[in-house]
Amino acid sequence: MKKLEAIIKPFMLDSVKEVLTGMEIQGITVTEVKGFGRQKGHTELYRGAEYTVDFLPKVKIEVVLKEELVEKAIEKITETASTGKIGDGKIFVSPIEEVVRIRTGERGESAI
Amino acid sequence: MKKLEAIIKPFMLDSVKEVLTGMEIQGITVTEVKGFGRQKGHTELYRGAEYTVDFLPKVKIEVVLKEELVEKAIEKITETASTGKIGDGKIFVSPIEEVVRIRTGERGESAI
Amino acid sequence: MKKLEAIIKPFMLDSVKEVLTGMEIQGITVTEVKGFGRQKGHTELYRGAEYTVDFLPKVKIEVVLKEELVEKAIEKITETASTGKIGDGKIFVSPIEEVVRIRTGERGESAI
Amino acid sequence: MKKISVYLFAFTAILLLNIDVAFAEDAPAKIVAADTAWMLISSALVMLMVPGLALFYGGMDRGKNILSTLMLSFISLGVITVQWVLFGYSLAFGGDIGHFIGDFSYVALNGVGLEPNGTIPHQLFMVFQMMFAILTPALISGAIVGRMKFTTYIVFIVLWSTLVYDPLCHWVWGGGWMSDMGALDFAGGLVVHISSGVSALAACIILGKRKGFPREAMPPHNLPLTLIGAGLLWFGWFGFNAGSALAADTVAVSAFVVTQIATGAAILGWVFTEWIHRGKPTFLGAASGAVAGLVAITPAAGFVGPISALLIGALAGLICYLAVVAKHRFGYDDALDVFAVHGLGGTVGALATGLFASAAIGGTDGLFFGNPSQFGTQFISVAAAWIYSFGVTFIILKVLDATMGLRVSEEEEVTGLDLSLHGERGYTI
Amino acid sequence: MKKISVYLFAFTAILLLNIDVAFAEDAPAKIVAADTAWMLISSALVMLMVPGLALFYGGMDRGKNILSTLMLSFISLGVITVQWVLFGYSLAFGGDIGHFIGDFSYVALNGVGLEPNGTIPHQLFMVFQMMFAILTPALISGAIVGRMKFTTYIVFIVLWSTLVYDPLCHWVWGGGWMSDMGALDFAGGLVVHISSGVSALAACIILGKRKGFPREAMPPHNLPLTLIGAGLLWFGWFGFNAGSALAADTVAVSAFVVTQIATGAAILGWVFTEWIHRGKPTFLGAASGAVAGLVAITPAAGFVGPISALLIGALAGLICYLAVVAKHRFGYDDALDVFAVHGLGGTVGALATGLFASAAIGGTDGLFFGNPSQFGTQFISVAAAWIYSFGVTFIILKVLDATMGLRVSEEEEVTGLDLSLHGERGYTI
Amino acid sequence: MKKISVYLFAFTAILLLNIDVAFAEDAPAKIVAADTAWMLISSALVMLMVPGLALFYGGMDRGKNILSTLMLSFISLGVITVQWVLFGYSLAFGGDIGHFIGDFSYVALNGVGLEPNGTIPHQLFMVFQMMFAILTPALISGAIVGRMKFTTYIVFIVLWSTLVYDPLCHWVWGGGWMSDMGALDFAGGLVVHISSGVSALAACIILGKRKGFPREAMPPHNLPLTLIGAGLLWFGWFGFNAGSALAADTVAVSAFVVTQIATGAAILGWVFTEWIHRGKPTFLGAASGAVAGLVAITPAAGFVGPISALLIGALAGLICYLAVVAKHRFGYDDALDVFAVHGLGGTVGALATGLFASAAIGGTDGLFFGNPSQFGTQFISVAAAWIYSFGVTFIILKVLDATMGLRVSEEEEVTGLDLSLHGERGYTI
Ligand SMILES: Nc1ncnc2c1ncn2[C@@H]1O[C@H](COP(=O)(O)OP(=O)(O)O)[C@@H](O)[C@H]1O
Ligand SMILES: Nc1ncnc2c1ncn2[C@@H]1O[C@H](COP(=O)(O)OP(=O)(O)O)[C@@H](O)[C@H]1O
Ligand SMILES: Nc1ncnc2c1ncn2[C@@H]1O[C@H](COP(=O)(O)OP(=O)(O)O)[C@@H](O)[C@H]1O
Repeated sequence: MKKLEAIIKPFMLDSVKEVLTGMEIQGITVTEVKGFGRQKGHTELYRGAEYTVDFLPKVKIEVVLKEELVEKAIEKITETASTGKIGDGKIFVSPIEEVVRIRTGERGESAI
Repeated sequence: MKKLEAIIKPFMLDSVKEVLTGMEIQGITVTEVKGFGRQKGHTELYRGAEYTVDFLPKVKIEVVLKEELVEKAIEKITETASTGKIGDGKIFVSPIEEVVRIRTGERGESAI
Repeated sequence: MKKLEAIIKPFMLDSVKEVLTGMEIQGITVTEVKGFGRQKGHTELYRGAEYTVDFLPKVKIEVVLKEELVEKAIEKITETASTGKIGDGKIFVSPIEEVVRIRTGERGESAI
Repeated sequence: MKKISVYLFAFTAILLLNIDVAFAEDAPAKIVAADTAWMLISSALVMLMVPGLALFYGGMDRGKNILSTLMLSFISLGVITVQWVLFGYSLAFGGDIGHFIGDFSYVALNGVGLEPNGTIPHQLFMVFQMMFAILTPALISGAIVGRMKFTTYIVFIVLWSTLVYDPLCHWVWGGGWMSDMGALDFAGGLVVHISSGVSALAACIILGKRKGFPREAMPPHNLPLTLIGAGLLWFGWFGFNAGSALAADTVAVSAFVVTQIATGAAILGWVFTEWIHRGKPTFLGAASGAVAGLVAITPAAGFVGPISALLIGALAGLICYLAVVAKHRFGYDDALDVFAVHGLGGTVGALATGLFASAAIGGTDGLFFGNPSQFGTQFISVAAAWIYSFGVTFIILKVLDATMGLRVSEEEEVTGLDLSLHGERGYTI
Repeated sequence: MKKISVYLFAFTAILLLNIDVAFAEDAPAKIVAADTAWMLISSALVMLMVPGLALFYGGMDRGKNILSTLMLSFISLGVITVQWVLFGYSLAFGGDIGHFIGDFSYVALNGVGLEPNGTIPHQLFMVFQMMFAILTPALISGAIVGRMKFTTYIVFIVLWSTLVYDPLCHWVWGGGWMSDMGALDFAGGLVVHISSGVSALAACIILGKRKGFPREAMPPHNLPLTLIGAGLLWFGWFGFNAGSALAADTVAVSAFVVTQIATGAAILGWVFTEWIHRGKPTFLGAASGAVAGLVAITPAAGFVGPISALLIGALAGLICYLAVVAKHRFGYDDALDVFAVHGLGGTVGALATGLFASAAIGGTDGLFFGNPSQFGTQFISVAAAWIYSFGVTFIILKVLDATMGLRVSEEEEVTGLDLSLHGERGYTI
Repeated sequence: MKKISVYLFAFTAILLLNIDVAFAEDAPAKIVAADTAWMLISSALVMLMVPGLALFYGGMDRGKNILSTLMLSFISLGVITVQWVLFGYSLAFGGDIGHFIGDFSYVALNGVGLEPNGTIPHQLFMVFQMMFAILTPALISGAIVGRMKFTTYIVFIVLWSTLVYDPLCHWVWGGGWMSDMGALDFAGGLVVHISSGVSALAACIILGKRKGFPREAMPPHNLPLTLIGAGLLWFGWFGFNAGSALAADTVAVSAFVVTQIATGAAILGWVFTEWIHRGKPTFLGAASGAVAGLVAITPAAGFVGPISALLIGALAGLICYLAVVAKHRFGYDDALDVFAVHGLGGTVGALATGLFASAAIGGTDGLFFGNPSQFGTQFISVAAAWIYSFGVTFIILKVLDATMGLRVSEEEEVTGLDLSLHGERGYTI
């Protein structure tokens, strides 16, 4: 089992959620994060003073899924969340050794 | 060393924290997240219009711990956070290769 | 590729960001979290009643980077974020199997 | 003849002048524009206290119940406005029946027109009093936030207003037995604060504690809202207290001045007591102290002088703080401390009126000015207001519990009433 | 001789007394301090409605546009204050030209001094009216939040004020054709609410929908702000309606009382309709109902009695709720429902004035009191206000669209106007 | 004989009538109800400015200090109310000692009763002035938020009020040397704004910068709060300025009107300057501009006409914006720009009064109306207020620094004062 962490632009959340649920993916966890990267921040004004805000609002989507779904999910997310502009974000894939469904105590792939 | 990520219902946080600290677990990191899963969202009203909110407030608990504690922690969390109702959440287990305590620079299990 | 997760004190964020970008690190994702650990919480007052707040505001910094940068990054973060006082936080290192840049579809180290 | 005609004329002229003067001073039958202006704005000020109260309470409650808490106050502006028009005003101020309640002569505001009532139009008096009637049940809501059924709450405030507020109002201001007895209650220490505060105690005992209380911390979710509320309450209270003079006269000025002084002193009373007790001066303490001071001076305004007000205020801050702390001993869950602040604050004020009242200010002396009997009168009226409010509220709620049910389900409570009862959330920031 | 001198004296004395009395009662040329006091505070109250409106709207909008939404109201306090001083007041209240518009006699407040205008100084009348002129364009802003260019908006409100508000104001209150015709509009049902509400409809049609509407949910981001706004609006509205009597007299009292009653009833009207329709009583519904009631009673205040007000309010709550629901059928994106609440609420009120007006209250009877022609007059004035407002607003916006452009870029809209237009964010908590 | 008696009578009658008239117009010894009504509400309005200020400041500060910032203003309502009752009023308005300070005749409000003082009861004058005394130290707090010890702050405002405010107030309004000299300060440009603004400068220099300033960005944490504050300030300012007429007369109207006009113009002055300078019109700029305009018109209201007010406002917006920008050159950390807005805004207003004052409005001409000496007088009074305020504040703070300490520990500052000093947090959403 793998975990996909996709850092995307906030307004892409709904579309990405839709393509994922369109696959056999049943669960998603979303966190509001702030990102710093190649995309420049913006300047804000405060009584005539200008200051730079480096961190931009991003959304992190975490999905744990079976190995066989990984490639397809990456593809779908990439397709959907890409605007072609810098700052579209990243997907990180990492190993998950065990999954437990709290309600039932089920383990492994059936618990996803 | 392993990381447990438990996505649970927000009002379970205090109880879960208690059982974990009741074991030899000394540190916990908590994040407010929004979850989407088998549990249905709810409808909200806005001036006579009804709309569905898919994402439900959840809490993510992250604990890094020694391998030998993993099973017990899973058990305790499962026991405590389960209401038997859909949406109780998941536990994900993943490998941690190194831990560093910033204050002292200590590494490995003693740094947890 | 590895992921470093550093849980640090909030007011250290700017300095840590600076040392990381001073290395070849191009991207960082930041989350506001609440931490529970050896560091005691504080008491708050509510109309003459005192109650303890266990969870302290912390910041989680996530950086995905090439293996060869890991040691240096750990060192820099440890140096910068350490005040010598309890509660300075932890760094967790975990494996990342794949990285995808959403904008271009690039994979692997070049996508970081 | 000429002589006579001269005298006659002089007499007539003097008579005319006298009539004119008399007219201005005594005649109840002439509208004075300045008094009308002052009572218009005073009525508006008291209305503003209702959203003020909503915010004061809302900020102290948890975020998942914020809208529900605001709603408990706000809906009173709808429900009691209509109740008052239809029959509430009549019960309170209609023709006296047995010194206990008004008759139905003013039902649907029949006969309540623009003719003078004192120096202001009758409808203006009616609407000023309406604002008090709206505010009072809203005060109770602070005790029962987070767990009461909204439907039952609406029925409750209609019944409570009809069976508790309207009679009490009649007793004190509508020509009932308390005014006969000479009890002093300038702007509603008994009618508004003791009635709501003691009823709040009954309500939170019957309703039971919020799930998790007192184990779980329930810190205020947005204290800047509470400041806005406190500010608007204070501002509006000038209309409440100084408006109760029903004229822009020296009584109004005196009431205004002591209101300000007592409130300032009560801030210090609460904050310093807490500072000594807990080691820190809290912002919520300052805001709470202000409200405690406003409550305590309410019955006394118009009867006491500035230095008495200073003492009453400081005392109210101290006592209400101690009452809030003591709550935890007794174990009832008066969520936002309505009993401690309004019930006890009102009691402090009503009794203090019997001590500090000075004939030089409002025509009646209290114990400290040589008239101990006034303290006795005040004591009786306070006791009566406590017993009546507690008893009738208890019965109303027991009946509602048996018929409609008082509490929401546990799941609704845990989810938060905003979502479960109103289908809304306070914040989507 | 002596006799005569005595009579002469008596006569003179009586004459003097009479003059004095006449002076107080009839002469239009003397400033009355009580009326001045009331109109000063009323003017301040109407000013407060502008920040009140900003908050009412701001709380309902999304967090990324909160400052932008506040700004659309707040900037009107700058722009229209200056417009009104320079020429707006003159266009509305200067010497009549063809019953359509005022002349330039009062440009730069030339000739608008402290001499009496009725029983208050002329400048006081001017500043009271200024507050109305400021508020009205701000009302429109609720329809177009989240997508309009700020520069264009500023030009728009100057043009709209000059070409729509000032003429309408002249027609109704400045001696224009509507007042000649006998149309009743006590405090601005036509001038303020229909004009802004119908113009809002035109504006949101021309401007187009917000990106994502209606697919994407756009829930209110901070409803406690909306409560603060509703509270301040209600409070300020007492100055708006009762202040429109221009004196602290019984007309003001009557207007005040019906304002309170209609608003209370409208809360219930909206909340219960929604409760039946959707199964839950919402807080936003209560706040919206209050505003609907305030709007609907605006033209009727001063002309109708308390029970009529109760009916008008309840009806307004019901109708405005249904209108808000119906919006989704028609597909325009009136973001914060300005048309439904102000356009239709104002229409309900203006027509209801033709039904419920009673000569016993304000000198004119409506249909229900035996004078059907008044309803006809009201209908004509409503129709004219609709057509004129819609038409002129349509033309202004089409011209601005062609010249300056109306909408921000898609990226600016997605980012949120706070950051993209103002370089600020509402919250950094 | 008869003849004589007739004449005698006629004479007496006429005398009586004359007295009556004289009474109404000139005699200082009769309370006028309309003036009382206006001053009651004006006093309430100025009180409301204190929570308004708290919110205005609070919204601009960082979230970790929100309650602390609110508290600095709010506590003044407690502390200065008591100070004013006990001796502050006496120092300011007691019998004159050497044109410098009042004596102790009014200590504990001894002798301050309900008898007329002008056309209002003495206590009403006292309480109206009390509100000014409360607001002024709270204004200073904006400069020192986030780093001052609360205990020291309380001692500071008592000392400052006693040693700076009360004397200055006496100089200008209590019969001191500035009023002798003919300096014009209608509602407190010198007494309130220059005194607090210049003292704020002294305070932030002595106190030092906030940790991290100016390297670290410290953006406002909740600008909607700032809007609420600005709205309440503006609303309350009508009581502050128009109430300073102490009567509901044409002077009050004139002061009201120019207050509105200058404020509107100042919004535009600030916003357009910023727009040109930084490319974007900010919401905070609009709110700040409003306050700058209100400050600048404060000394001038009652003395200048509408078009002068338009110019003064626009100028104030422009100058205060530039001053805020210039701050960064000088390097002191006036956190919320009290010096730029109140110190310089008040100075602009006080000097502009010497330019724009017109005898036709307030009885005195300024330079532009042919009386250059008035500008000189204004200049001297401004200079004196600057020097006195800066000097005495400097000494007070140096003494407090040496005795109690001024600053919190670095850890407390980093944690935030809400938690470290008050044991509370603003938000738990
Ligand atoms: N190495 C990294 N580790 C963690 N997060 C990263 C990393 N690189 C990028 N991110 C996240 O992805 C977001 C987008 O990255 P950015 O460099 O701006 O654009 P792009 O993805 O188009 O190259 C960043 O804001 C940050 O949140
Ligand atoms: N595959 C998944 N990946 C990430 N998070 C998940 C996944 N499945 C569930 N979750 C998280 O767990 C929560 C509970 O899941 P849900 O399907 O509603 O109920 P249950 O855990 O009882 O099956 C979700 O709201 C979501 O936050
Ligand atoms: N085992 C752990 N798992 C997850 N997070 C931890 C763990 N231990 C510590 N933390 C995080 O690190 C923070 C600091 O830890 P703490 O024990 O207070 O101090 P120190 O790092 O100095 O030992 C905690 O607040 C928590 O967020």
